[in-house]
Amino acid sequence: MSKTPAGTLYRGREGMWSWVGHRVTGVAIFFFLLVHVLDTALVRVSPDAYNAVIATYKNPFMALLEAGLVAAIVFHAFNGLRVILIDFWKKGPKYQAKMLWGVIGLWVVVMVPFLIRHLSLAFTGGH
Amino acid sequence: MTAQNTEPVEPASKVDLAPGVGGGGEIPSFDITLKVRRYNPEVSEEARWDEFKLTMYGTDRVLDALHKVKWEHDGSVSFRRSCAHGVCGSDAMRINGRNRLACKTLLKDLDTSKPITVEPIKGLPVEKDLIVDMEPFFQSYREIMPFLISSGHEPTRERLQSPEDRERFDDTTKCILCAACTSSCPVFWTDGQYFGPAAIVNAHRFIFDSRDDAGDMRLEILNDREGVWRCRTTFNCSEACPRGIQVTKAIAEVKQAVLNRRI
Amino acid sequence: MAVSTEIQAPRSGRIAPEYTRHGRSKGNFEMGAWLFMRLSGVVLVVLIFGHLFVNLMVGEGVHAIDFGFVAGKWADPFWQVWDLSMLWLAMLHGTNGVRTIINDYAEKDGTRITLKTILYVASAVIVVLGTLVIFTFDPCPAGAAAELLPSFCQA
Amino acid sequence: MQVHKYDVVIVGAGGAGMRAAIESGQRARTAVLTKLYPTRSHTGAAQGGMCAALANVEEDNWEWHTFDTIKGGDYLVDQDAAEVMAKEAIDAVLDLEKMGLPFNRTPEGRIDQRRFGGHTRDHGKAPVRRACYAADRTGHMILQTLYQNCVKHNVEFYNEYYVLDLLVLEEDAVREDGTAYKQKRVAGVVSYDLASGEIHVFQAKSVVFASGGVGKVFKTTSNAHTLTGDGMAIAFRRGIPLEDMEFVQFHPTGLAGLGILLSEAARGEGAILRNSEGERFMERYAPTIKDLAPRDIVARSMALEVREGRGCGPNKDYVLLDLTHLEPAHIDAKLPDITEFARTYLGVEPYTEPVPVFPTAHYAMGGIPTNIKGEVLQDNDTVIPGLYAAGEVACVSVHGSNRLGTNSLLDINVFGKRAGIYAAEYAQTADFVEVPEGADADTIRLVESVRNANGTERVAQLRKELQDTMDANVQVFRTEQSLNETLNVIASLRERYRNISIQDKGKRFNLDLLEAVELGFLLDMAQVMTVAALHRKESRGGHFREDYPDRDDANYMQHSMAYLDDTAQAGTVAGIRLDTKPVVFTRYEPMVRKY
Ligand SMILES: Cc1cc2nc3c(=O)[nH]c(=O)nc-3n(C[C@H](O)[C@H](O)[C@H](O)COP(=O)(O)OP(=O)(O)OC[C@H]3O[C@@H](n4cnc5c(N)ncnc54)[C@H](O)[C@@H]3O)c2cc1C
Ligand code: HEM
Ligand code: SF4
Ligand code: F3S
Ligand code: FES
Repeated sequence: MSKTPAGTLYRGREGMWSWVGHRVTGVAIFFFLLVHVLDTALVRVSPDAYNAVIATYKNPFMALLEAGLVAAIVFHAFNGLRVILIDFWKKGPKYQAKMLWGVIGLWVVVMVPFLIRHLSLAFTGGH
Repeated sequence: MTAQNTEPVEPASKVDLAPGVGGGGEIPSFDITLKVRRYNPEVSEEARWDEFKLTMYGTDRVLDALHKVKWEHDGSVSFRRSCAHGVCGSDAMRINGRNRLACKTLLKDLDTSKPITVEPIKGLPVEKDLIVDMEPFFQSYREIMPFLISSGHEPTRERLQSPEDRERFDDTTKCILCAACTSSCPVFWTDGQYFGPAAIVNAHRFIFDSRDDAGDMRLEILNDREGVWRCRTTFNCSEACPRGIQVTKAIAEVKQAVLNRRI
Repeated sequence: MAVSTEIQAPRSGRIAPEYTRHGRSKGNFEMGAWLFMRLSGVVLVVLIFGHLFVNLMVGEGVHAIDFGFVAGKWADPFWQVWDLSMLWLAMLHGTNGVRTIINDYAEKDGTRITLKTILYVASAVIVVLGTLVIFTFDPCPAGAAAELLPSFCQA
Repeated sequence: MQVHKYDVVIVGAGGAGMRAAIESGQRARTAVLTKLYPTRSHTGAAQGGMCAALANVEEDNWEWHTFDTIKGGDYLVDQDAAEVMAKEAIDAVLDLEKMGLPFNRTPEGRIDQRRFGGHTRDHGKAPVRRACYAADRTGHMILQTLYQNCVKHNVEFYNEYYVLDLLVLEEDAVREDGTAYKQKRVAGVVSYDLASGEIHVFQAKSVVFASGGVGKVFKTTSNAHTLTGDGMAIAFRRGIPLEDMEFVQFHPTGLAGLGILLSEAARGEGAILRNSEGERFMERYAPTIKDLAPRDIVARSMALEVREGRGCGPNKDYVLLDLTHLEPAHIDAKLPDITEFARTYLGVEPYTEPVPVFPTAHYAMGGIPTNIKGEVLQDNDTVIPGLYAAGEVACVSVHGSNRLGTNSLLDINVFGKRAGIYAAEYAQTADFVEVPEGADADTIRLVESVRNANGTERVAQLRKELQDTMDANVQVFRTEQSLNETLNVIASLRERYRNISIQDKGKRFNLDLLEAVELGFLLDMAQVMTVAALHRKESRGGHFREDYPDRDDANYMQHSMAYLDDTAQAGTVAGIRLDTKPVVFTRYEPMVRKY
């Protein structure tokens, strides 16, 4: 019903951008999950088939993708908890922006060790 | 010159005013570029940006700049305004990308080295330039039954209400129905069907009024596909509200009230 | 008298048809969905972080993942239940999330219904498939090369 | 010609209009026409409170309230009207509470009350707590509550419909004493739909004018841009007189240059006024009550300081409101709004810096004359059946020559309600007056002549010159000379007004066009005000003549009535006839007004 001619981008702040992030990561995870269930289902077909597909994941490019996925999940999870606190904790709305910085802080804290380990494994090659 | 005592002392009959106190010197003037988004279907279906170079003064607001444009440059620039000091809610618009009241936004608080952009609020049909159709907005407002409903017999004098009960909904009584909140809400932009924060704020004002007996009905109305559950806590509304109403908090309280009633 | 037409208030308190809301929804579905997103979210944090930790951080990380690894895990009912709840919760959570997004952006009834149908079918397929796989899974399928299987199959 | 038919048509959706609509809407088919969305009316800007002798916190009664109102108005108040207002004040407040207005409460849960200028116990013995309030947003709450109740009662609003003409016919009639006269009858109104640019005629049995004030004839004013005296001007142009137009209230503390109001409460809480020398000059003008002297006296003293060169700022054109000796915590608790306005609009921090202030045009005491039923008078005592007025546009006259703070919110509620009830009752028995063929012709001509105006004068420029002149000459101080000068300026502005041009020629939301039409109203009203001021050769309430500094009861204890009359001449001004109307006395004899 809105025939507003497109204007500039709305300059929202923490709340809006965290929501954009939450939405984008949510959809990304969802599509990954679809694929992930399908590939895991190959275990039902035969060990060879499963291993063949999983083996193709074991290259640096896929490792980067996986890292991105984990980054998305971690952000979505922590921000999800932030959203829940906004909804149920009395002071949630007041501290929403601060909590977002907390989410980002936690995200860094989790991602740094993970990336170090994950990428070093990926690039040095296991086996 | 400040009195140190807490006792209200009689102020001095005469004091030395520091030079420049109360705006002693020259009123600073500065140049700005105002970019106004223009749209007039009588002329063209296309919207466009018009730029105006203006010299403005110390305490001028965006509304003053718009007036200068309308009164001295282009009389066809159209926008609503009335009170000019932030109490009537006529001139919510998007200034440098954010919803504000033009009459409450001082030019000197904006970055005047870049053009200042002014656009209509988002999500409501634009009628002309900065004027949008407010009817969908008021429609949502009317739907939440924004009036006191009380059963039981009318007292002869006033209904009693403790100061604490009165305080409970104070924040949401401040709303001037300017639509800055609703038109800043990304969910409202999508299809315009969401009730929007302003309607919820005004429902809140009655739901938490101890004199009102129709809270359940309002909660029922807002427990709708287009009701409170569509809010994704993006806080644009709280940040846009020129009255400083804690809009998202009010919405959270209404959500809790619906939950508590149902469970 | 000169009265030519009598017209009703055009922009008054009456609800003009173009401003009416889509039909009302009944019941508490949206509330339930909202609540479920939050409850499932909390549980998912535990499930997913546990899953990621075990799969990616313990031992050799991703490199350790192969048929043997998966089979080894699912031999244990604990991980079967874990992964099953994760599958269901994540899929319901994700499906509902995407449903919201479709509702937000698909304005035309047709588009919306089509997209949602695709979503529900896809989700149902995935959930059923995943469930079947976890329950009917045989860690030591006959005829497979022994080195691919978890160590306990050798017995 | 598009014609809508209603029993009652209400012009204006401010406090008075909506209060009338709530009553009338429940009794008769009612439409409200308003040039703004109802919640944007200027009633929402009122801060202080609304008085009623509820006696919730201390002893009080409506007779004391009546006395204060009459004395505050410098005895030019019609005392029967003041009695009605003070008596019905109590119900007016209780009505609002029942409609849901969130008043501040006492610890016992009753409506709280506070002090306000000029309201006293027992005929001036001590200040009394009479003003009911909702924080410093009383007007906002009244406007919202009334709108809410209009929604509740499904009142039909025509938003952004500008009423531009009143349809009045004249019939031959005979008075009781046998003299013949022309009886005016009302058939409806003609309006302009802002969205489409179409002209709509509204036929109605009763018409209620509630279109608010005319503050925009002045440059410095607390009034909204939209308060251009439309209702008064429309009535005046149709031969209806205007009463007491010379009386305008100037509120002492408007933010300098902007006119935005800083409530009287500031001085109530201890703020004081200083000039450029840092002197607390009110000690000289009112040695006993100093800064808390009545509004007219304070405003005058401030203007005098500036005139004598002790103003502050680059142009030495304002004085300072000093709050710096007050504790910041106290300011925050009692005056949050004022501090916010000062910070936002002047960038002044009131904790540490005095705030630039200057008198600001605030309220028109005069307007369309009515009786206590809200019925409009076509002369001193002939009612125009079916035509009503209430609120700032009307003059009942409860404010006389100077309105007391909080009495206007009361006025709009009491007389808005009355007008609504009587208008609906009249409509139930009366018949429609035929709308003549081509009733909208004048309005179409007006609008089209402006739309097609291709002259050389800019509307904004003329308006600015008008406002500057009025500020300079017809503000707090007036003299024969300043007023004559103003009349000359207005005459030349009216001449130049014929040569205007506008740029927006379209139909949609053509505010350019309407600003030009509004300027026409402003010019008319400025002229009436000035003429009336010129002819009142005394000083009373808001009207101060330097050449006649005293009140002159012998010659001027009467209302002024200005008529549009082509055959008449008021001083140098052709086309205006000035008359007088006796003041109604019931029991209060005029006394010297001192506090
Ligand atoms: C800043 C400020 C503070 C005040 N504080 C107080 C206070 O504390 N206490 C107190 O008692 N009083 C106070 N007053 C005075 C009081 O608020 C006003 O006098 C009163 O609200 C006027 O109400 P109204 O209904 O007559 O007009 P308004 O509220 O001004 O409404 C006018 C209505 O008429 C409509 N209208 C106008 N022209 C047309 C037209 N041509 N066609 C159609 N519609 C039209 C407008 O759209 C509007 O709806 C204050 C005033 C101001 C400015
Ligand atoms: C890890 C733990 C998770 C938590 C704590 C969590 C939390 C949340 C919450 C609270 C919401 C609601 C947001 C709102 O209403 O504004 C949400 C939305 C969503 N989630 Fe999750 N979630 C998690 C995992 C997942 C997973 C695994 C998926 C994908 C399958 C997913 C997909 C989505 C989607 C698509 C949305 C909708 C986003 C929107 O409407 O903007 N989430 N999540
Ligand atoms: S809540 Fe705030 S932003 Fe929204 S309409 Fe009311 S005043 Fe405006
Ligand atoms: S902007 Fe919209 S999403 Fe919620 S928090 Fe405000 S209503
Ligand atoms: S003009 Fe009234 S809020 Fe800006």
